[in-house]
Amino acid sequence: MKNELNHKLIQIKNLKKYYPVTAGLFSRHIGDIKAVDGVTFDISEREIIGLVGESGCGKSTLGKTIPRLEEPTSGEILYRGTDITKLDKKGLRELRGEIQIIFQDPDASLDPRMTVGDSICEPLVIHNIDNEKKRMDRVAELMEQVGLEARQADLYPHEFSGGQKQRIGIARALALNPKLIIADEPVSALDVSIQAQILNLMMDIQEKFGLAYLLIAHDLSVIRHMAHRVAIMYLGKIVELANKQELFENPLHPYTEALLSAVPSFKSKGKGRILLRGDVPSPLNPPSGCHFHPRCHRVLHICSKEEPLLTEMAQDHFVACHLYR
Amino acid sequence: MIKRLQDIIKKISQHLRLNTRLINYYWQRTRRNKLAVAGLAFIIFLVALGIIGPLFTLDPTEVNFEERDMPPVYLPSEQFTYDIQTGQYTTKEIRGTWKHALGTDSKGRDMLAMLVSGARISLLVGLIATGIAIILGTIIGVLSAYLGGWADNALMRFTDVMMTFPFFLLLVLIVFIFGRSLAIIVLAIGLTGWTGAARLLRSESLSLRTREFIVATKALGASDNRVIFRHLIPNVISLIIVIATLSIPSVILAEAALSFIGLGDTTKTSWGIILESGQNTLETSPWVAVEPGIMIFLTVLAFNFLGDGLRDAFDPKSNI
Amino acid sequence: MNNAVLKVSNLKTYFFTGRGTVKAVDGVDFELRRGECLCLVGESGCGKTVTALSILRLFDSPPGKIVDGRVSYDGLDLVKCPSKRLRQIRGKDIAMVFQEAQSALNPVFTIGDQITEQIKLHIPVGYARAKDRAITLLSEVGIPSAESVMSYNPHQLSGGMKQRVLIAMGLSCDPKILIADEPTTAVDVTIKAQILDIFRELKTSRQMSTIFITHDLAVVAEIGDRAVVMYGGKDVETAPVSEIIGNAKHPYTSGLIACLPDIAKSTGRLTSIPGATPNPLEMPQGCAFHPRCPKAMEVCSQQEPTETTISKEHKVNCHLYT
Amino acid sequence: MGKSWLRNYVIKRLIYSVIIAWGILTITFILIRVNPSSPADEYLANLAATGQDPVQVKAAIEARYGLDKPIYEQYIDYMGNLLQGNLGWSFSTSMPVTELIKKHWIYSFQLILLSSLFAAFLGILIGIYSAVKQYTKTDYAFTFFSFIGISIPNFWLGVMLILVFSVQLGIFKTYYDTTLSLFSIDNLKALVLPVMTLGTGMLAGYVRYTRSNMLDNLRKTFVTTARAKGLPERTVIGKHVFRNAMLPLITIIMFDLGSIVFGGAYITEIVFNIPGLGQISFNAIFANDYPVVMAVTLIVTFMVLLVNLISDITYTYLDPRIRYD
Repeated sequence: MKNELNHKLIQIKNLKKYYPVTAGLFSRHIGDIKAVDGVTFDISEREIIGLVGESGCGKSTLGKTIPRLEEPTSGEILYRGTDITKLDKKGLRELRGEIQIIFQDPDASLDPRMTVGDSICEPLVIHNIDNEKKRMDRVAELMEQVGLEARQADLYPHEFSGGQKQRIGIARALALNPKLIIADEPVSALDVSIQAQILNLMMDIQEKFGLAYLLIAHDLSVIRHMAHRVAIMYLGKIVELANKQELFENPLHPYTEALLSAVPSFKSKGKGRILLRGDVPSPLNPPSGCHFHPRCHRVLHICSKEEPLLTEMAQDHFVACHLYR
Repeated sequence: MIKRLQDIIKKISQHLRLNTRLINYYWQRTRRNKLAVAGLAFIIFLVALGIIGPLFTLDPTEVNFEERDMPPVYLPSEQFTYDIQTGQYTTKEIRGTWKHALGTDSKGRDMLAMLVSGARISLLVGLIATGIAIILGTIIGVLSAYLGGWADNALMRFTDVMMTFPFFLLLVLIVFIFGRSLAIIVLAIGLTGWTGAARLLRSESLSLRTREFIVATKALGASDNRVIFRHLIPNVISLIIVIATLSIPSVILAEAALSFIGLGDTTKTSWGIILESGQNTLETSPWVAVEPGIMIFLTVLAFNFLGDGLRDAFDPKSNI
Repeated sequence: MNNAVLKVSNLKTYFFTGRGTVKAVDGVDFELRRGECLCLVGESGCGKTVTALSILRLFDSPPGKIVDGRVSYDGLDLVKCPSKRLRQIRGKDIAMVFQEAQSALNPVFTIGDQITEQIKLHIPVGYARAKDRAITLLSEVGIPSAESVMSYNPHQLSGGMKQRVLIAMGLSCDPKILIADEPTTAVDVTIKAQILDIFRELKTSRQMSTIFITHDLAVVAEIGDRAVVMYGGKDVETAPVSEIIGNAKHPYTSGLIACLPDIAKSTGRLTSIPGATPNPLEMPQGCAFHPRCPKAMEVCSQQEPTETTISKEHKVNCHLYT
Repeated sequence: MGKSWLRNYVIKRLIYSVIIAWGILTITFILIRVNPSSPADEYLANLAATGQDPVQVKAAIEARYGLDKPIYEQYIDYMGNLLQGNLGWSFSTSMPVTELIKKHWIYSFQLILLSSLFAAFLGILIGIYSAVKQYTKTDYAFTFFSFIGISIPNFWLGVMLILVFSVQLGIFKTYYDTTLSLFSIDNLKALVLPVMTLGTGMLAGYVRYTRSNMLDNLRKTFVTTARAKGLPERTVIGKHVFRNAMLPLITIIMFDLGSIVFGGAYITEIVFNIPGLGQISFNAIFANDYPVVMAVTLIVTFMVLLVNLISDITYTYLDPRIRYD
């Protein structure tokens, strides 16, 4: 396991995605929403990396920027050494077979006017793989792999339940044998009893096909079960990045601490919880210095003035906080 | 362009053939709305009437002054006649005959025959003008949404100008200047009536473009063509059908209104033309104005019923 | 028993739709005791929200209708009492807080308008007093600069703030019972913690009786005193929270607990409940849970289980214990 | 921030409106001037009898009205005059266009105003009632009649009303009497049939819009909140639901106000022989009297744009969500 982790699949360097904001009579450019603001990390082969943050922190944008569904503003994304940001149309199409996405809302991610068989088959058609007959066999095989019956291929999405639709989304993502799957909150729209089914399925296929996952979530409990490494994001930046064990047992950033203690649990009963003040600020007008300082329970004098950099505190444990200088 | 169009039509029909089950599903949903079914039945009846009806009726153009102003069978009418010899007015009740079941006009033409051939013309006008308007509207709307940027801006500003234009005045101007032929009227209605469709289709396409299944398809590496023709267009087809169903009646109304103010094609017996001619004999033979009006009204009503039912059936949120 | 402030017995609320009858609530029994936090737990479509709405008859009617049962409050049957009397109870004696603060607040009125409207309706005070009271309430639920927030419209506030406004609105007439419908579902984790904290605070400071509706058993464990687990429109298990977490009897309850990814422990596969929640139009015969139940017996598909008493406080509807 | 935003918005819209009006005027000018027939033709028919040389007369008339100049010069002249507030001279009625319009606008205005008030008032009332009583017999009846109302051709309705009330029953005159003083009961009586003709379609439309908007809003959670507060149903419907349902209605009513000027009102004026702007522009088209056609187009366009602007501004005041976007 350890050995395999050393092969870097994706290396992201100083990635930025800004959305310009305009106002006034002549649509003057008055600022940027810095959805992703200088993010650096990498994903190894077969690794599950969890990306955690609250709504508006830019985690979904980051997920969409990697296969260039959103054009990055600057930075590099290396896939096995080639820079995705510099690929032409043809190269990009080929790449998109290797990196797939699973969405949060299983209902919206399937074309309501297409049978699910056609939906699962579509990647094969797009990339011109196999003939008609072989494709049908492959669709049947994929459906069985995600726990559906092959004869259901002729049905339309509205004839399935939420959990089944998510399985269909997974089958479609698997069709091209990708190396990386970006799963954007894959279970948060599902019922509790269905969530476990889908998470188990995702773990099974990860092992079986040797996939890497970028698992995006707002909740640390799902991440705890799935991920090898965890990155915590706040207002467009990664504030802490570590191995799961390390992060959960020895969280360094005050925001991580708060997130960990905020999750309701059978045991804690809310005792010793760190309660953060206020809400996540607007990414259009983030606070000065460390973006987290107005809500931080361990705030220092320097925090409002200077932005902390992501530095390695222990082995493979990175944190961006003035407490550890 | 034409090749592209053929391509679109081929792809759409291919898609429709594949999706008979989907069509069946929507038909089942439409069927629950009784008014929509009644509307559809009336439209089918009208189409049948327009196609084969003229085979069974008299010649609608045959003028016969002997039998002018004959009342329909359901309405006996009194006729004043001035006797030149005695210099007296006499009142005579005349009854309709089954030969002219719906009466005759002031030139003795058979009303039933005129209404039946009017159905053909009014439906054709409705279909062709709507067709032109919908095709224009779809191209402009979808293109505008997909291109974005300055092209979108230019197209939408042009749409705004056309929308602000006093529609009926424009129609009257065009028809007055270019001649009162049916072809000009159909073209004029088609070329001015696309703005609503363009707006609706643009906003629908814009919202579809950001839907996750479109993003998912792009993530699979699909080309723009594939996204537009396999996902975008099939998903706006239901909206196109609804817009078309609801704009046919307004086209029929516009043509009738033009005829009514004397800008119709008098060589063709559309319902509007019959109605216009009946307006002068309102006091003596009101049926000439009443009957085509009822036909227009029922047709418009039928299309409105059907359009409304289809809109509900296609709306995933509605619980019918 | 006499410390029960609200008693729901054999409540049945059906929805008569074009496609058939949805038995959203199909025979639910529970009581709410003074000063306790009672949790209604279940997945989507289990009828927990409709149960809450039925208490104050707030569901859409038609198509909804209470076909049977009683809701006893203060010597009154809320199911049958005249709507004028019910309106005096709504907002004054029993208040509700809804899940999506975004849509639960009227977008075209200011926060101040919406809170003072309720105060003036039930308490004979002038606008100035009502406004003072609203500001006090807003600060009590942790809204900074409450005075200026009064003139805001809902869209100017974040999701967490809106949820607080709703809670303040619910508290505005000092209700005896507060019904909260998933108040923590649509907000972020850190905000969720803040909201739960408010509820815990309220329990100690106001001694209020609360019905807390949620799908999240961890939330139940944290703030609930007793819980009613619901499935397919019925209450399947009723017990103190510690019993529910530690000694669940119904296979559905234990399944729910097992499949929850808990932050306290890591590793391994999650236990899952197979299948999907049933379609409300085609409820399975017998026990609604039997097609998904790992311990299903033959009798489960034929006969509906009745309530069995495990202990004085612990009741379960399952054939395993009869 | 709010104030300057509104000012910017109004300025933007005004500039935009001027551009649209210019576009419409130009299209109209081109359309009407490509017409081969000339306004002088009308005179020629009369003058032929007096034995004057038609070619000379035509040239003289065309020279007098500047019609002999190239079309672009005529266009520049027209626009130049327009900027100075000069709408030109009506050929067919031999009077300044401004005078002509001053004389006739009131007839259109009273018809449109009364019809809109009648339709809006009754339509909104029935719509609300129908929505509140959804699925009852009354609701079905109103819905059915509103379908009939939107489907009935208004010119035919006018003819039928004349047939029944004037020809058969003799209650009203078959035409509008211009000799009546504007603010008299008799004038109101004379307008009953025209207002019914023009108003029925609008009324039916408003019933449908009001009903569906009310129903949309009745399903929203804030209605349940309002009921949970203990508010009486009257307040819930009249305040909470209606205030929200009214917003889109304003746009529709205003849009109708603008657009019906030349749809229904035009034909209604012809059916009842009301000498309003519709009637004179109609005559002007047949007489090639382009300054009148241009002037009426300008007025209608101006009205439509003005009404749209007013409705948008009202909207921003009533819907706080838009104000700060």
